[in-house]
Amino acid sequence: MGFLNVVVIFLLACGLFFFFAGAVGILRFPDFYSRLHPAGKLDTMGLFTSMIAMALWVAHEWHLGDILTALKILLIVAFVFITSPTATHAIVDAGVRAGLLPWTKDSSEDKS
Amino acid sequence: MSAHFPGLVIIIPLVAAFLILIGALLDRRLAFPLTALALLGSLLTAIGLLGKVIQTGVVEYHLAGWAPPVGIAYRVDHLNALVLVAVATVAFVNLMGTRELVKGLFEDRLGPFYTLYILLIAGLQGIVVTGDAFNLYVLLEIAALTGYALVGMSEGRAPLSSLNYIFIGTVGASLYLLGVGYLYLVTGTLNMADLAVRLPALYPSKVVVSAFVICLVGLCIKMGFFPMHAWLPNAYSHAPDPVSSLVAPLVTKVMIYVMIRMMLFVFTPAFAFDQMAISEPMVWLAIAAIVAGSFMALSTRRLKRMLTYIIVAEVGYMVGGFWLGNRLGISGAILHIVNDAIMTLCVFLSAAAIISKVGSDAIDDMQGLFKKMPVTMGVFVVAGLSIIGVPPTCGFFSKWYLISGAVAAGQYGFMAALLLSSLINLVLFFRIFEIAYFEPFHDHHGDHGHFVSAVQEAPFEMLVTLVVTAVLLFALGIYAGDIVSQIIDHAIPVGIT
Amino acid sequence: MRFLALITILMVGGLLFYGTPDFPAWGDPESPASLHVSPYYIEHAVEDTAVPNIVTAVLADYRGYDTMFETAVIFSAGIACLFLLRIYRRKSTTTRLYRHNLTGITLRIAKGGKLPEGSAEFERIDSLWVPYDMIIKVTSRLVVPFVQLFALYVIAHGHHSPGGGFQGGVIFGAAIILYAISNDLRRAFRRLNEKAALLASAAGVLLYAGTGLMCLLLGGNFLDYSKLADLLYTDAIMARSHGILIVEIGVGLAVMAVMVSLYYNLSSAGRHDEGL
Amino acid sequence: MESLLANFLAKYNYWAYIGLVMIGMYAMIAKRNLVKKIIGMNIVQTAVILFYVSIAAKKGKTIPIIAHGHEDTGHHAVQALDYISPLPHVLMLTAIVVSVATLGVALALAIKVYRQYGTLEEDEIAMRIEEQ
Repeated sequence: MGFLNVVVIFLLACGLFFFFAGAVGILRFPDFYSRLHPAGKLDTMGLFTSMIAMALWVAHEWHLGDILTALKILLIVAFVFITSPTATHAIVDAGVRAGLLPWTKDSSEDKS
Repeated sequence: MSAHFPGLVIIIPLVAAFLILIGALLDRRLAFPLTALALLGSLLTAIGLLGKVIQTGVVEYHLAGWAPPVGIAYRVDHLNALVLVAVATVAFVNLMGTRELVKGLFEDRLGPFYTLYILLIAGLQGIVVTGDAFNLYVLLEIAALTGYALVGMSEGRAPLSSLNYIFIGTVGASLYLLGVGYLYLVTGTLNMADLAVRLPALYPSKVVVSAFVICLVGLCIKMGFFPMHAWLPNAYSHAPDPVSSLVAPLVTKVMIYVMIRMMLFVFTPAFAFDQMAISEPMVWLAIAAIVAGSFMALSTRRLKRMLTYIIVAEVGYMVGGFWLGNRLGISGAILHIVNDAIMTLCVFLSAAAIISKVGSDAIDDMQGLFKKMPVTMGVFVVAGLSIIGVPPTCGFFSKWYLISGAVAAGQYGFMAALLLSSLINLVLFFRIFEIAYFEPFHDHHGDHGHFVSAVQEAPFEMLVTLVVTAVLLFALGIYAGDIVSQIIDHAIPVGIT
Repeated sequence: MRFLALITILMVGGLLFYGTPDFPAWGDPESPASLHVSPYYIEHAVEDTAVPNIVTAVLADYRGYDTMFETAVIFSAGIACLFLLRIYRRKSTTTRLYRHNLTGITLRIAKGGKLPEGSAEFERIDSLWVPYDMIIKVTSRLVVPFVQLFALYVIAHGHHSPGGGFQGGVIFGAAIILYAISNDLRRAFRRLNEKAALLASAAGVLLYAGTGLMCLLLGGNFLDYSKLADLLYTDAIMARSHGILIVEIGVGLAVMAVMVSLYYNLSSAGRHDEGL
Repeated sequence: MESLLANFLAKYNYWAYIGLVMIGMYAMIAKRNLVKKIIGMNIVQTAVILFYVSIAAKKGKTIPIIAHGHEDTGHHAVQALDYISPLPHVLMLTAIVVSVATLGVALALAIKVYRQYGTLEEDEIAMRIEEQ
């Protein structure tokens, strides 16, 4: 059982790392569009790894009920993988439509 | 069937609300008759309930068949039966009187208007009947939400004042909910009767004390009691006329009823009056409310705004009368809830008739109205006399009880405030009578080049309802003694002398 | 203003703070709140109503009256928004924009010109710039059926797992709102128009209140579902369980319709023409 | 001192809710933007919800759904102590709905105000009113 534990912990740690990096990115990136980059990608990835870890942890005894639960978790992952990038895309789209200009080095120097 | 009266009194308007919307989708003209029918049914049920309560005492109704602490129960005693009839009467009379006005103002949205109207009434009646502290909150929010929407649907500053009304009303309701939560935390029950049984053992607890204060503050905000009254004049004076004549008589009075209910029947009088020792400050606040409301009314030249300031003062009457803590004062407060509901209805209805004909609510534009609208102005005079407190109108009798209560409690300041406010009301109304009677009619539309002397008597239905309310004012005055001895005396717990 | 605000919140905070030291500790199973009524619910819910989810049992049966008014609250919010915002006007007289979907060309059609409504190649668009967003449309088309299915599951499974009419209704409403966002308001109207939404919201609450009224007519108190037993061909306890399901469906319908109608009114500021 | 601290920590939920009420009210009074005020209102309502849900909590107990409710309830009687209290959760379902409804009406009114004055800043609205 030790091996599975190691895998689960590793995946969870990865998930936490991605979430953390995503949060840092949202705070540190300069403008709307670049902030959406960590928000969209890293959160999805963090969710993916941590959910996989949970699915593995739940299903480690190979009972039918547990495997069904694990499958449900995988379904969540699948839906998040479909919707999260689309949502980010839609937000970017709204930003473009509202006339928000992307950040460039020059524009930041102008402000400062 | 009469066993179901406490339930039916709410259920009829509630079910009707949905039918009205569906009916109005089919044909707009269906909305009014359906509303009238439902409110009439509700009014008759309320009267039946009052009769039943007078005959047999407290009526209980267990919703869903579960007995009280587990389920929700309605508990109708003399106090809520009386207020219930007042609410139902005001709602029905106002509906009848404002039909033409509503048609003119909301022609394209009659269905939603009447749906909201009847939901407001269902909410208020529910507040009055319910015996469950949390159920009261839900009904409070129904009444509040529909009220916000109705108040906000007008030109000018109405949406802004309604938004401020939402903010303050939500804080008030949230505080009430928190207070109920504190009570639930220490007792584990939400039923009012059960709370009253379980609370006395817990009175030393700080939680109960803060629950008491939080509830009271929340309710004071909702009723527009003096330091927290700022939302009231704006919201009521900018509201559309048929709405302010509905909301102004009912909402504050029902909130005062809730305060009386919470103080007398959830907390015991011994706790509320003696242990907490806030009677004195509350009465002083009431005095401040009366004085401030009266002077603010004196300082404005707009009819509806003046009337809303009078409401601020009247709230002071009732709260102060209640916190006098003796039987006379509380009787006066309860009687004044009923009287003031009808008085305010009468005065706002006639104001609505005047404004709809004159086209402005400035007092100075009312010149010569006695000639043009004799009936409306006659009713307005009766209502004004009643607010001033001239016998045999009903306003005199409740004021009489309040003043004797003040004397009995030794609160001469309160008595002085009542007399002062009567004097100021005298000035206020006679100022209007003078302008309307002695100054010749002056058509202010004439300045704009198109000569219209459209000012004439209000529509027939409105006149009939106005006369009915005026007659009600006299009837309430003449039967005031009976109301007190038959109903209000039984409503107040025996311990209070 | 700041100063006033500080004083007010300090007063309120102090008021709330005052009672807190006398509170029972957080999470204490022996606190008075957990010893009076709530044990009754926990111990008797299953035998009284045959519903293992106690929250559902309390929500829709023991305190079903609250829930009915809660539905009425949301209904009145929907009506209030309609009442406040809706602008009833004739058909707009300005020009209309259409897009040819295959080429992305935008056509401007002046007043009087006409295009068939149901054309697959042309699509009416808003006057604001609306990009041809295949990604969002395809994804929403993919996701919406699952969301709706899940909503139905949540409503139907409220007896056994967290869920019930409100949650399911909100999810179902969200599915329709998602459809409206990813396409446009006119297209959502074709699935669920304004009148249908209003009708559904009224019908949903009416289903709730009507069930209660039915119990009253059958001789019980208002909302006493056990009196429905004969009508549903079961015993009194199962009748309560079924009664809960019926009212949950009513709640779900009403909440769904009100959410959608709120979205319609708020997003287009009552014009019902060009939404978000 | 230590018992005071322990007492403080044992009720952190309640302190948190008081803090939220204060934040929400501050936003409602001090902020001049109507949408921010609406957000403050929502924070107050959410704080009340937190308070009620805290009442329901029992440490280490499970949600009030009786597992295996279908099979045989007669054999193992349900112990009230094993489940958290369902009542506050029921009440808060209602309160959540109420807060959503209030939010909807408040937003509708805000839209109406915006339509009328073209702004949601209270100072600018006051200016517009004076201009009229």
